[in-house]
Amino acid sequence: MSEPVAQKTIGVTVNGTTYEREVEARRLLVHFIRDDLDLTGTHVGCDTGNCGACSVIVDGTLLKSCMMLAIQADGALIETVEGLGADGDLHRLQETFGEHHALQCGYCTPGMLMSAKALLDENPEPTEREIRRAIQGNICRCTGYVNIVEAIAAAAEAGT
Amino acid sequence: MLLASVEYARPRSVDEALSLLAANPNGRALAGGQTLVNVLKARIAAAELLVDLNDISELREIRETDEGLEVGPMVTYTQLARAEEVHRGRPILGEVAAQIADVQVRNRGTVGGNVCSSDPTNHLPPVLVALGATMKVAGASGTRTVPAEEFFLGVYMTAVGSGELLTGISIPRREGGDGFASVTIGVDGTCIVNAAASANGGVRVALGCVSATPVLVEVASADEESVRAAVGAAELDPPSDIHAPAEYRRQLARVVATRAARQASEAA
Amino acid sequence: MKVAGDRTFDVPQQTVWEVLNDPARLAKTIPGVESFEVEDERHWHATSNIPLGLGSLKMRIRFEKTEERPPEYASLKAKGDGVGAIMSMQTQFQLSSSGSETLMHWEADVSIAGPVGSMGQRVLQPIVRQQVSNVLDALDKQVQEAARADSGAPEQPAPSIEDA
Amino acid sequence: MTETSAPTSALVVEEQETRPGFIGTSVPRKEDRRLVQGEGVFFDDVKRHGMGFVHFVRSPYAHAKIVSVDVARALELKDVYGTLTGDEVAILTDPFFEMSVPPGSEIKDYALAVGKTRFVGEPVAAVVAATRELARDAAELVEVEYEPLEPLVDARRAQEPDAPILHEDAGSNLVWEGVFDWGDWDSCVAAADHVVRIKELHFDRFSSTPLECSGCLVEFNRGTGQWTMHCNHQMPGIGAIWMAPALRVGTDKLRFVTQDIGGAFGNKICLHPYFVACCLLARKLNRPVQWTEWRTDQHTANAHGNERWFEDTEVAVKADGTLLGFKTSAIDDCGAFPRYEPLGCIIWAQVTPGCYRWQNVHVDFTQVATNKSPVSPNRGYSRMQHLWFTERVIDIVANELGLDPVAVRKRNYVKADEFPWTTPNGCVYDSGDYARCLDIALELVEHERIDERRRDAESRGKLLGVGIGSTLDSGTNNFGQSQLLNPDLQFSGNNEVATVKLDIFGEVVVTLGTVPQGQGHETTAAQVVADALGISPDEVTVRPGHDTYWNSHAGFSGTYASQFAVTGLGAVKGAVDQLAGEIRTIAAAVLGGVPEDAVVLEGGFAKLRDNPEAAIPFMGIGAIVNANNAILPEEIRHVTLNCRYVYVPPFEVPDKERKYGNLTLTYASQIHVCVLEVDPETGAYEIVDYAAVDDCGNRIHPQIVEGQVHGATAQALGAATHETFTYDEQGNLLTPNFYDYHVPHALDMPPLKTGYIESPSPFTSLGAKGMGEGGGAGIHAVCAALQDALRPVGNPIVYDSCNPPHRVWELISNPEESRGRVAVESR
Repeated sequence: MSEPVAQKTIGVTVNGTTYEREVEARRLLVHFIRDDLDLTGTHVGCDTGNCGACSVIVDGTLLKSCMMLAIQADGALIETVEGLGADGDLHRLQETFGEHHALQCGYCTPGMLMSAKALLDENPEPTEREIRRAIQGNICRCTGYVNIVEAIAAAAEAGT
Repeated sequence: MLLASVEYARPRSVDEALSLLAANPNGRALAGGQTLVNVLKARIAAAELLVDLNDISELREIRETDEGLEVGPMVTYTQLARAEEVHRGRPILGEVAAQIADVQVRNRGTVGGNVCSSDPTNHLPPVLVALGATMKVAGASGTRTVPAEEFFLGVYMTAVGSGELLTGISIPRREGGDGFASVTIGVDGTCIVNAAASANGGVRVALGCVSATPVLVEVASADEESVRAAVGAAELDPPSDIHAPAEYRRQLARVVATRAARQASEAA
Repeated sequence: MKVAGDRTFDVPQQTVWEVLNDPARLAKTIPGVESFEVEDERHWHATSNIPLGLGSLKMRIRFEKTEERPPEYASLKAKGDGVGAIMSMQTQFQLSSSGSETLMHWEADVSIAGPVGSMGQRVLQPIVRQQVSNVLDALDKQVQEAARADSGAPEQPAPSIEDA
Repeated sequence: MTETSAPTSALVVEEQETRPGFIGTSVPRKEDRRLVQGEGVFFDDVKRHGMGFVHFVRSPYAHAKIVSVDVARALELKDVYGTLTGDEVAILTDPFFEMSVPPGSEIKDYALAVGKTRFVGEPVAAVVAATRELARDAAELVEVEYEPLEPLVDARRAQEPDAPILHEDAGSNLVWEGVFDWGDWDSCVAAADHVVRIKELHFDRFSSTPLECSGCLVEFNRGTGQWTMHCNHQMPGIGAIWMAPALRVGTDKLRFVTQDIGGAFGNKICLHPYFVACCLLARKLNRPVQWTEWRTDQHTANAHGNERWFEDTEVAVKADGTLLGFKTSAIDDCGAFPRYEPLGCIIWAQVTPGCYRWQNVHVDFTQVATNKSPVSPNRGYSRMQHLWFTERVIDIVANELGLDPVAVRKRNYVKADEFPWTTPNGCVYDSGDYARCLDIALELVEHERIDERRRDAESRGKLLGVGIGSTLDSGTNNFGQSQLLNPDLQFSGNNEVATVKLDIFGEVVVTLGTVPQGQGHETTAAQVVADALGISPDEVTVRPGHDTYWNSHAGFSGTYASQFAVTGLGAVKGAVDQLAGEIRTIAAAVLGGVPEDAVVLEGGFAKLRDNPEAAIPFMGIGAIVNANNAILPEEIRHVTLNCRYVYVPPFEVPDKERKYGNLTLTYASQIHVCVLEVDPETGAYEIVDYAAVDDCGNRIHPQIVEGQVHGATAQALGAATHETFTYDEQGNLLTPNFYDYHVPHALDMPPLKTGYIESPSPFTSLGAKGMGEGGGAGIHAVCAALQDALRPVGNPIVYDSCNPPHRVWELISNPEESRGRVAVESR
């Protein structure tokens, strides 16, 4: 029988590093990642689950970390933007985002990159429509998405 | 963004979940959290205990039976949109699930959450009503089944009483064709008005966003005139908001009803 | 937002009037009512935990009877303060007899402010209508009980939103 | 030099001449590497030991007396550090400086509501606690007793005798009013063949809603009495001018620090009330305090764009479609407090005639306060409203007189050979070719096939429409225009600062006075420096962000009003040219006392032109001046290799009486064409083709320029189709977050085709023009396309800037209502 708790010590593995922290049951995963783990690449752009700036990959599933409680992530494997590149080398999406000027202020970029990664992981050769559907849950106020869509398409080509 | 204090439990079985909910009348079942967590973030509504259903694997299954489909309430929209069983059995379910919100929400949001939150703008309530689904509601005194058209009681209110849990949704085998149409805020956005239809000789049309709960309109034939007439006869009294004055919703109801009915009869 | 309607009770007008003027009975028509206190015969207040399905909304509600013409007309003001919302309501009802039945015409003007608005205006109107009809159903029960009480029948338990 | 490109096919009209060096090429952005790795530093990423989190208690009423504020229960909560109330603020600070003349100048604006609240969401008290969640818990325990007052929501009612008054001190809801009268309206009416009358047009409230909301981490240094704000304020200069007097300190006590800012678009200029509250709390509690604004807070209580009504417009037109002039009464709604206003009451005059040659303009302009969120500058600030109006006038005139909107525009556009063009109010349009841009845009959407596409749409039950938006982005303000609002304001001209230095190991380091928010200033500044010093941009360090204590800056420093390419890069160019001169001076001496012009800078060396073997690396020159200057001849020991330059554009103080003078230096143009299809049954519509043609003179970094065009277009399309801050009659905002305030996502955006021409500005050092704000061309292109599409169904008039499906359906189902807004008097 699992007893109700108001706080709990949880363990998560983020980008390969394991962390243990005590969290209140009410703490959102995004605040846990940013404030408790100091991984500030994951951002907050709204308070209603619409903007996608907080998108991360939890146990292989792309989700918005502002609509999941940290305590629900106990034992989970989490990928954030900080884990995209490998020892200093940029992920090809990070490269093409730069090459195609797919970012201006860069605030939506981490969430956008995680959505793009999740797309390419399961669909290496997406159509433009599929790319747009994949980032529909990520709001960008700077670029009008034109160059973001191009950058993801370019990364797909580079990867195939 | 900042929730009020709340307790959390993660049961491994339906019985465990039921006893947790029975023990705390202000407890709430937490499914995908794509609505509930937002409500808690806004601190509009308070819950003392969140009973997380994500570890109850039996609620995640989609099964084909002689009668049709058995869909577990913890099945996500993504799961529904991709399941072979759904494509074979009742494809409209997958087509509609694929239109809900965005990838992240579809990955997390569940069928059970969608119907139990009973937000008038949700996609699935009218679909389940049109398809004549039945819902399994479990409680301390055992399990009862409720037809979809009796399941939705109001905004955020369903036949699932306190201490109870939705444990399954039965979708009858397809005999005719199904359809769905909506007008949304932006592409694949929140529905302003939606309609689901199931045609088999006559057509059952369920309208969403025109009342607190889906409005079922049964029409003898799926032709445009009959459907329009039937929707007119339903004397809808839809709510007004910034996206749609009541009069506009009445107009959209006629339009999406006929479009859903047309798709249904063409698919029949 | 304005809501209005008519209700018919199969009891004498005097009985309905008494229920509407009996704070104790009126209290039982408030969704999720937890406590109720009478200041004087014009002012009373309640604390309520209004069930909203996804959770509940705690509110302190103050009532003021603004006008009455026994036994057919009364108007009430209600102001509710909650964490998620601020509610204010102007309501009035008009009673008239038709044979053994009593016809009640009621009108309410409800306005809601605060974070609850931020969760989508789209649901506010249906929610208000829903709560109003719950209140009326509860009122119906109270009227029946009062009638039974008058005829010496046993009281039913106070209603709550689930069975309303 | 023209090129146009579409995502699909790139069509080249002419070859672009290539300039030597890095200017004009799309070098990789310096900012990107940190941002794509999540290693940017935004204000909310900064933490300090023992910091407390601020949560504001906000008014649920649009208009109410504050009877009492009781923080006792909040303070009882464990780990609550303290609170701040309006009463304290009224004692500890002075009201913020107001720019208006009376009555607007009488308005008292404080960091927290004092005595009464004037809009939903207005901060009434603040609580600081150990965690974000706890601060919110405590805020809920603050008991505020309100006495609700009747709210004023409709600006058109503001001056009615029975209208509720927001600011008793001002005596009425009027903030500012003035008459703008240029040319000769009466005689132009007399000369007109037609007078077209338009009863009312409405430009809606919306904002750019930058994805990062506002906030700051404030530290107070008790020893020096100085505050450090790690924040995302986009215009620290004006921030300090507001905050310092209110806090009763000198501006040097306020240190603004920004690195990366998640978009601003003008919406992060009016943060001073929040920042002052945080400064007071940091001092009172003797600990760092951190405030993060949530999305719903930002929508309800921070920065809205100006809402504007245009009443009883008259347009004087010749039979051939020549536009002689217009007359209108504008009512501008600035919300509960003016703050940056009433500047919006004059900023529009930078583009008085739009892209057109009309000479006679009469505008009665009134700005009023209402019980809504205060406004603040918003991308396209104040010009966008006016340009939308001028474009609406063009299409309504064309529609009512049966003229072709393309022909009317071409007839009335300022012609390419007429630049520099002086407008009726003395502004000087520097360069451009609007008609050519229009031709390119029409070509991009295959305008010659439009009838064919109309028929095809009809066959599918759809109504196809095509619409044009032609706007201007006026860049580099002459702040002298503020004197046209308030003769006592001692503002005029403009300035910007940059420093470029050569350090001891030969590093080239640049600081900017600006506060970038995604415009790539680090990159473009490096391009300018690289070309001047003969090195590559990779060898140039540009310090990111802004720090008042290390970036040299001037009174008008900041990132706003489309001016970096002119003022920012103008300053960089000035500073680096100085540095290049100093390097030559040292090299000439060290390389044997040759004349300075014998020295060239190339590949990180100073060389003799005639004998490249004789060369000294920048490192050597840096070392000599910084660490070995005894070897230098006396007369050049003053050289520091640390050069500061202040760019000051050539402006004069405008004529206050006539409201006449040049108000901005450069005018970039945007010509957009939108093709859309309407579903007549639902009013829903889809943009099926879209072209944006931009002319911002010489482009320093084409990719960045095009990115700005994309972004400005997306914001315009959002504003045209969905984005609006709608209030109910109680003054509740009905679109307080992204639930109901729908901003375009990737599926909403149509494929954009872009093109450009380059008309170099004769007035700027690099021939570049400010750009990036855009003029809101897309807003009008959609309105015009809708009006064109709906012609077959009753020919309704599109009178609002925002047209969601329900409004389109209302136009279709009741065209008479909008038709009733226009009348033509023909002589």
